[in-house]
Amino acid sequence: MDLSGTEEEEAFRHGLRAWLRETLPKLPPRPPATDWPARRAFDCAWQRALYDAGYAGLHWPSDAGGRGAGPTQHLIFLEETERAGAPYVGANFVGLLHAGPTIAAEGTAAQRARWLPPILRGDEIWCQGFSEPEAGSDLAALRTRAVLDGDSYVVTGSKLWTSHAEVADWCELLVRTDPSAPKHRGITWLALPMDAPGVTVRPLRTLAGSDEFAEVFLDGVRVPVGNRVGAENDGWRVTMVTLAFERGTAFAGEVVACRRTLTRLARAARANGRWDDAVLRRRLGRLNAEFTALWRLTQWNVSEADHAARTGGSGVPGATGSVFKLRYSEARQELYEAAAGVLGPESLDAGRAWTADRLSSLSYTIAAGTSQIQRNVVAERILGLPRAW
Amino acid sequence: MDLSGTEEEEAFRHGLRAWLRETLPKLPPRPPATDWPARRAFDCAWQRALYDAGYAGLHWPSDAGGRGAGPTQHLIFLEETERAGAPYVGANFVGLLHAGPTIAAEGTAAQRARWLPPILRGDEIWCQGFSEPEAGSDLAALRTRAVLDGDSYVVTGSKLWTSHAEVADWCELLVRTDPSAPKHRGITWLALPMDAPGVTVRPLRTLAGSDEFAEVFLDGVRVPVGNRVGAENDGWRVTMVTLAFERGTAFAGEVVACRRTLTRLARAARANGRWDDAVLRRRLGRLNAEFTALWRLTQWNVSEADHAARTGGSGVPGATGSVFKLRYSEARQELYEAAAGVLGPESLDAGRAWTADRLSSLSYTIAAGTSQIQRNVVAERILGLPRAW
Amino acid sequence: MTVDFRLGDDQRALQAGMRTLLAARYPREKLRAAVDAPPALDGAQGAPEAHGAADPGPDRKVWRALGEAGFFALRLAEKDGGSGLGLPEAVLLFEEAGRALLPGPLAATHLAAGLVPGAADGTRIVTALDGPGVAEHLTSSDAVLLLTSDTARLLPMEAGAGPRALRARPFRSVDPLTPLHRVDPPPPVCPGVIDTSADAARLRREAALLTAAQQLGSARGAITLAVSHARRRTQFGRPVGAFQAVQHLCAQMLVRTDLARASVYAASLTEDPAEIAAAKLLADSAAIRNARDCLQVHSGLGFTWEADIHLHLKRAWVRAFQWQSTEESEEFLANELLMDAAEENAPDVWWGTEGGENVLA
Amino acid sequence: MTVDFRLGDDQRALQAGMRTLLAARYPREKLRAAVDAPPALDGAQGAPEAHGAADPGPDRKVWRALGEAGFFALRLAEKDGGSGLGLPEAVLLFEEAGRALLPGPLAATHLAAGLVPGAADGTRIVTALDGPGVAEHLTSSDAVLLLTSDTARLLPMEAGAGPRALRARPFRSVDPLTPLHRVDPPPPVCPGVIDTSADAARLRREAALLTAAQQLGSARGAITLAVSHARRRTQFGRPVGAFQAVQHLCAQMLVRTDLARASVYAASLTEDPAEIAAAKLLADSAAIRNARDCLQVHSGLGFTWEADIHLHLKRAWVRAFQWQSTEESEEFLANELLMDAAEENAPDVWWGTEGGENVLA
Repeated sequence: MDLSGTEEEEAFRHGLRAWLRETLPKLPPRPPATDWPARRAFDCAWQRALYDAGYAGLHWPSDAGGRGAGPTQHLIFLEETERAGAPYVGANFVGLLHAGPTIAAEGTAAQRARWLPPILRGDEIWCQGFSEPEAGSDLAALRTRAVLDGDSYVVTGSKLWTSHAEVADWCELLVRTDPSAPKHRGITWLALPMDAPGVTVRPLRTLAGSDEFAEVFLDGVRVPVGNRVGAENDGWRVTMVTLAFERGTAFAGEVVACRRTLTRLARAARANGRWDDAVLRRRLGRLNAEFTALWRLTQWNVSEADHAARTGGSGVPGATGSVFKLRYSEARQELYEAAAGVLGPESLDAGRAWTADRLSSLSYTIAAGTSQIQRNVVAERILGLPRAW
Repeated sequence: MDLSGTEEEEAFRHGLRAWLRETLPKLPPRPPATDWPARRAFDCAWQRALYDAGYAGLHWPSDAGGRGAGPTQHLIFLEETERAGAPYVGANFVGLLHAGPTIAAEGTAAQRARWLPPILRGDEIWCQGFSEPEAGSDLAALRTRAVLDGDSYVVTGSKLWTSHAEVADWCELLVRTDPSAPKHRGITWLALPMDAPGVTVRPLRTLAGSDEFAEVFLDGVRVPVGNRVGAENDGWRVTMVTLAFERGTAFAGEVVACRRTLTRLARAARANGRWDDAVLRRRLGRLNAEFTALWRLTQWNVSEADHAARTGGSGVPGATGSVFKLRYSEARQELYEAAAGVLGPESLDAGRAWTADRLSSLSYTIAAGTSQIQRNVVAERILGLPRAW
Repeated sequence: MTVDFRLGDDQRALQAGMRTLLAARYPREKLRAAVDAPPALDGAQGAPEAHGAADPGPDRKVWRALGEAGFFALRLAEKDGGSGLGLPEAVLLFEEAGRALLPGPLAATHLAAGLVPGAADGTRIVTALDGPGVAEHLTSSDAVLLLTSDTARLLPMEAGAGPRALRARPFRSVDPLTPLHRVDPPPPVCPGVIDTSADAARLRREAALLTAAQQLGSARGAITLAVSHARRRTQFGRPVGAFQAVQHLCAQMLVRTDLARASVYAASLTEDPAEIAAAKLLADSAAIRNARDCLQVHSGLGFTWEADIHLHLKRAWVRAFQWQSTEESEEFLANELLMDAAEENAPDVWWGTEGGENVLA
Repeated sequence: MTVDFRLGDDQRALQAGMRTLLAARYPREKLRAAVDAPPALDGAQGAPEAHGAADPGPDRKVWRALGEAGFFALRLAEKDGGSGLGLPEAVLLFEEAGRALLPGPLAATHLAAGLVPGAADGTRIVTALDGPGVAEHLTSSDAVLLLTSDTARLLPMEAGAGPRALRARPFRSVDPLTPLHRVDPPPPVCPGVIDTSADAARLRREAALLTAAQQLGSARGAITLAVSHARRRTQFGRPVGAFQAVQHLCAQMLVRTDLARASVYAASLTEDPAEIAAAKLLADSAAIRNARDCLQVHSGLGFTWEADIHLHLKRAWVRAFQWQSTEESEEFLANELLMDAAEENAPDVWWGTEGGENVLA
């Protein structure tokens, strides 16, 4: 057990801090969420700045254009950028954290050369086409069909909860290529160009009133066979790399952010007198413990993944990510309820930025596997209980 | 909707109050829980006093020796006796609330004549032989066998969680008479004389350190066929009357008692300074709301049962009893946690009577159907969701 | 048998009438049209004045229909043009309004019937301000009921004059159909304000109870949504309602709602301040938590603007702060425990280390 | 790569050694024999003196075996006869002790190694009193560590003299293996008391952390019990562990335990007071709630005296009050939030109504 940094790690941290100190003040303000093209431009410019400074694809393997840094260094990167208030990965999220790593792990040399550099440079934006109206937590139920016709797949169906679809160049798409195969078999991973004929994007308004998600309708869209990553009908396994990634370091920055929010809540409560309410104060104290522990659990999971990677394992966190997500998603919802307690009736003001966060937080126990499903995963895969179904 | 009493009900309430005021001061103290024979004598004497005053079997039909009072009058009885601090039904619990009503509803005239009067007079004590090591919440799994041999059933097996077994005269026993019948079929209800050869009672120590429960071992015990209530293999249906009763007014007195406890907790907290802790104080306030509502819900369920009885229904509360029990069992556990908060480290004192109550309360979410099973019942029987299994 | 929570025939008829009225006058399409109208959502993003102008207010046709049906005059004496009914009947109607997500200061206008001309017949909309804080529908109301712990005053207004008269600033309400203003403490002397002889404490209690009834209706509406979804939606090859985890979410929704319902109905009969506080506390929790659980049952499909779940949740958040907050209810109910004189001199065998008698055995 | 929660080889060996020692010296049969011995349970039902005499105290053979294995001297320097190891290693051993339900003032004796002759080698048992309140194993201890927020004093005693020396009264402890005394505030001047130069604040923090480690071990032990029962026990024709409701109880046990474990281990490395408070808070909750959930998974079969679950629960209740209660931890952690200087001048865009930047987007 060790929590101190190596010399190399500390040097990395200090270099990053210096660069952030110099770079961040020069950035323009991030455009509002209602102006997606401007957001895309902002997010891509930030990614380009990271690229130029040598921070792009930090955790990607070096033969994929990354710096081959271990998860710990990646964690330091996420921690420091969040602490410094740097921009979020934003529109580059899917490319850097889902599609990119999938292509790096499963793509051919030509596919890697075609798609990875533009992701790292912030030139091309990816979105994710996994969820469907009938396949939410149950990806095995997905129905979007792809039929091979010459050198292309012809794709018909629709996708839901596709974020940044309106500004994306590519979509990592799961399609069913063998309808007779049982459950998870018969699914294939395709890179869909978003400007292909037959692709229609319709904004999907969330309960927060925002439209960062969309529905994507696919009507006889032709996708070249060369855009397939992995073998036909092997898309489920290919995707698992991505999904497992989602449960790894993905929330590290957010945990740091929640700890900052908690500090601000305490100050706000002291300023408006609510600090005298012991119920609220002690709730904030308990959340302090929870988020401190969630940060340590992130480090733990990352150190396990790092070890696994160095000893020949996959480097991909498994069900321990479910343990983290179960508590994190609820703790973050509790954080917003505590914030409402600090604000009192002022919490009804939707003009404050935090209200959008509060509303978004309602999805945390649902998105990327509902808490109900995560508990099954923990019970069966970690605790070894018999399968429920 | 109406919560005011009729003249007749108010007259009953005042008569009962007067009788309690006169009677209670003359009672000796209840013997300690370690002296079961003395407890039996005390409980039986109290039942005899009720009998002599005309309060025994208040809610039993008049042709069963009862007074044929409706559930509301029964509720008034439970409320007033609890408020006055009268003794509990104690060792007469099973006879008055389970076995008796079952015999009254399903027994022959001869069976009613044999068993009901001694229950009402406090002459005979009954215990319950339902649970088994392999059949806790799942009565369908019960294994105690009964084989017809001439004019007797020969019973072999064991029963668990039998309260007052050591001082009981009779046991309402569920046995399997048809091992090939599926699930709930093939079960028969027998009245077992506890002094029959082959009956062995072994005290079962609970985690509270007390031994009001026992295991009952049955080794070739002969039970006359005439002791069977209802038809052979029809015991499950016969038993449902009893189980459903258990979910009706059974907790009414306890809800009143919990409300009194809450009042005492508030006074104790004010006396020891813990009242200044807003976390604790507001928790007591919320429990006040919960127990007030639980009392109203008890009245609600009782008034529904009363209405059903008068309009030709069974008069037996159904799944609404599960709704009540789900919240009541947890609220009562929360009450004891709040009590621990009032006492602080003093709550570790097992010499206080409340500690035994706190420990007993741990069984409330388990006994008479775990909360998990109750939630299934509510979801399927009230909300009409599809069966889980 | 008198202890009876079942509705009488007249009560059933009233309830059915309200359902019919709402189905005709405020069907789901009307609700959704109001929610999706841009100004209601975005009004406050511009200048405060723009917001004020953009607030469409409650639908005056619906308001008048309610007036004609006797919703506001329900508890006025027959000689005053009312129905002479009581809180139990009012609670039933407010529950239906909550279930249908009907917006507007229903409780305030109901309480103002008899105090403000036109309130009883639904031709005037009356909102309320309970101390300083937040007021709903201030721009579109014709009068404001100003309540403190011991005074009940009235401020009649030209339509749209409320914010100026009370020095109020609009903000963008989290609930798209409940426009809100922050209001400074109203000055003790305020031009145009009329004193009334109404019992302020009683009005505030009744408002809390009627608000609790709306929360109850919302909580019950959320159960209907959740159960219907759980029956219909399949995942992993079966209806999600066949999963024990989903069953248990739904069961707990019913448990907390049945408790809240018993509490609200009982409080409407006894009018006991502690029972009203309990009703508000439990109904607030039921409405908020049921909306949350309903969303969880719906999974991603509930997270859209098109689903009604968020409207239940947001309205429940707004109502939880109205009239009696969770904190106020809990403190009131805690203090009420100390008032129970019957226990003043009760022997304390339960706590004591002496004696074997266990008073809770 | 340095941020690493995995145990080093030496740590694994230490942990395995402790498991082996406990399996040999304090197997379940020994635990159960102690629990079922009548005096330990019923001692205080008679006169206080009888109780004192009946307290068998921790098993001195086990105590000495622990001493020989270096459990108490673990963190003493090698020149002082210790192993020169740190809190991370101590935490691992205390976790094993908690899992095995080993009774006795382990943390106090461990802390007294170097202060009380014989504590390091397990020949003397040292208990502690943290301010006035409740002390464990007072009758059977050879010395008492008296701690306040800024003083650490020692009271050496003849065996059995503790209650008299400190004006303490025994009571029947809810945990059958942890005899407890109520102790009046110890007098400032007390015959026989020795001042020490030890850092009282540090000792109290370390005691809290070592107690948290025992709670963690108990929480993990409860998971093992629950999972093994859920796999074995069948109801309704299948293992109860195949019911989603039971799966979810077990999953939540693991979630809160993994959080507590990360917190306890991290605190042992950083020795940061806030992390120690977090570790105690989370480990207390995990131990208590896991025992409760474990009981629920066991259903009626867990409600017996013969099952070990109640021992976990009762011990967890006792420990939750030792060194740092939930209330103290929460208040400490709340105040720590105000100390975060980095946020002193942070812009408050999140709360403000102006600007579109969402700092948590």
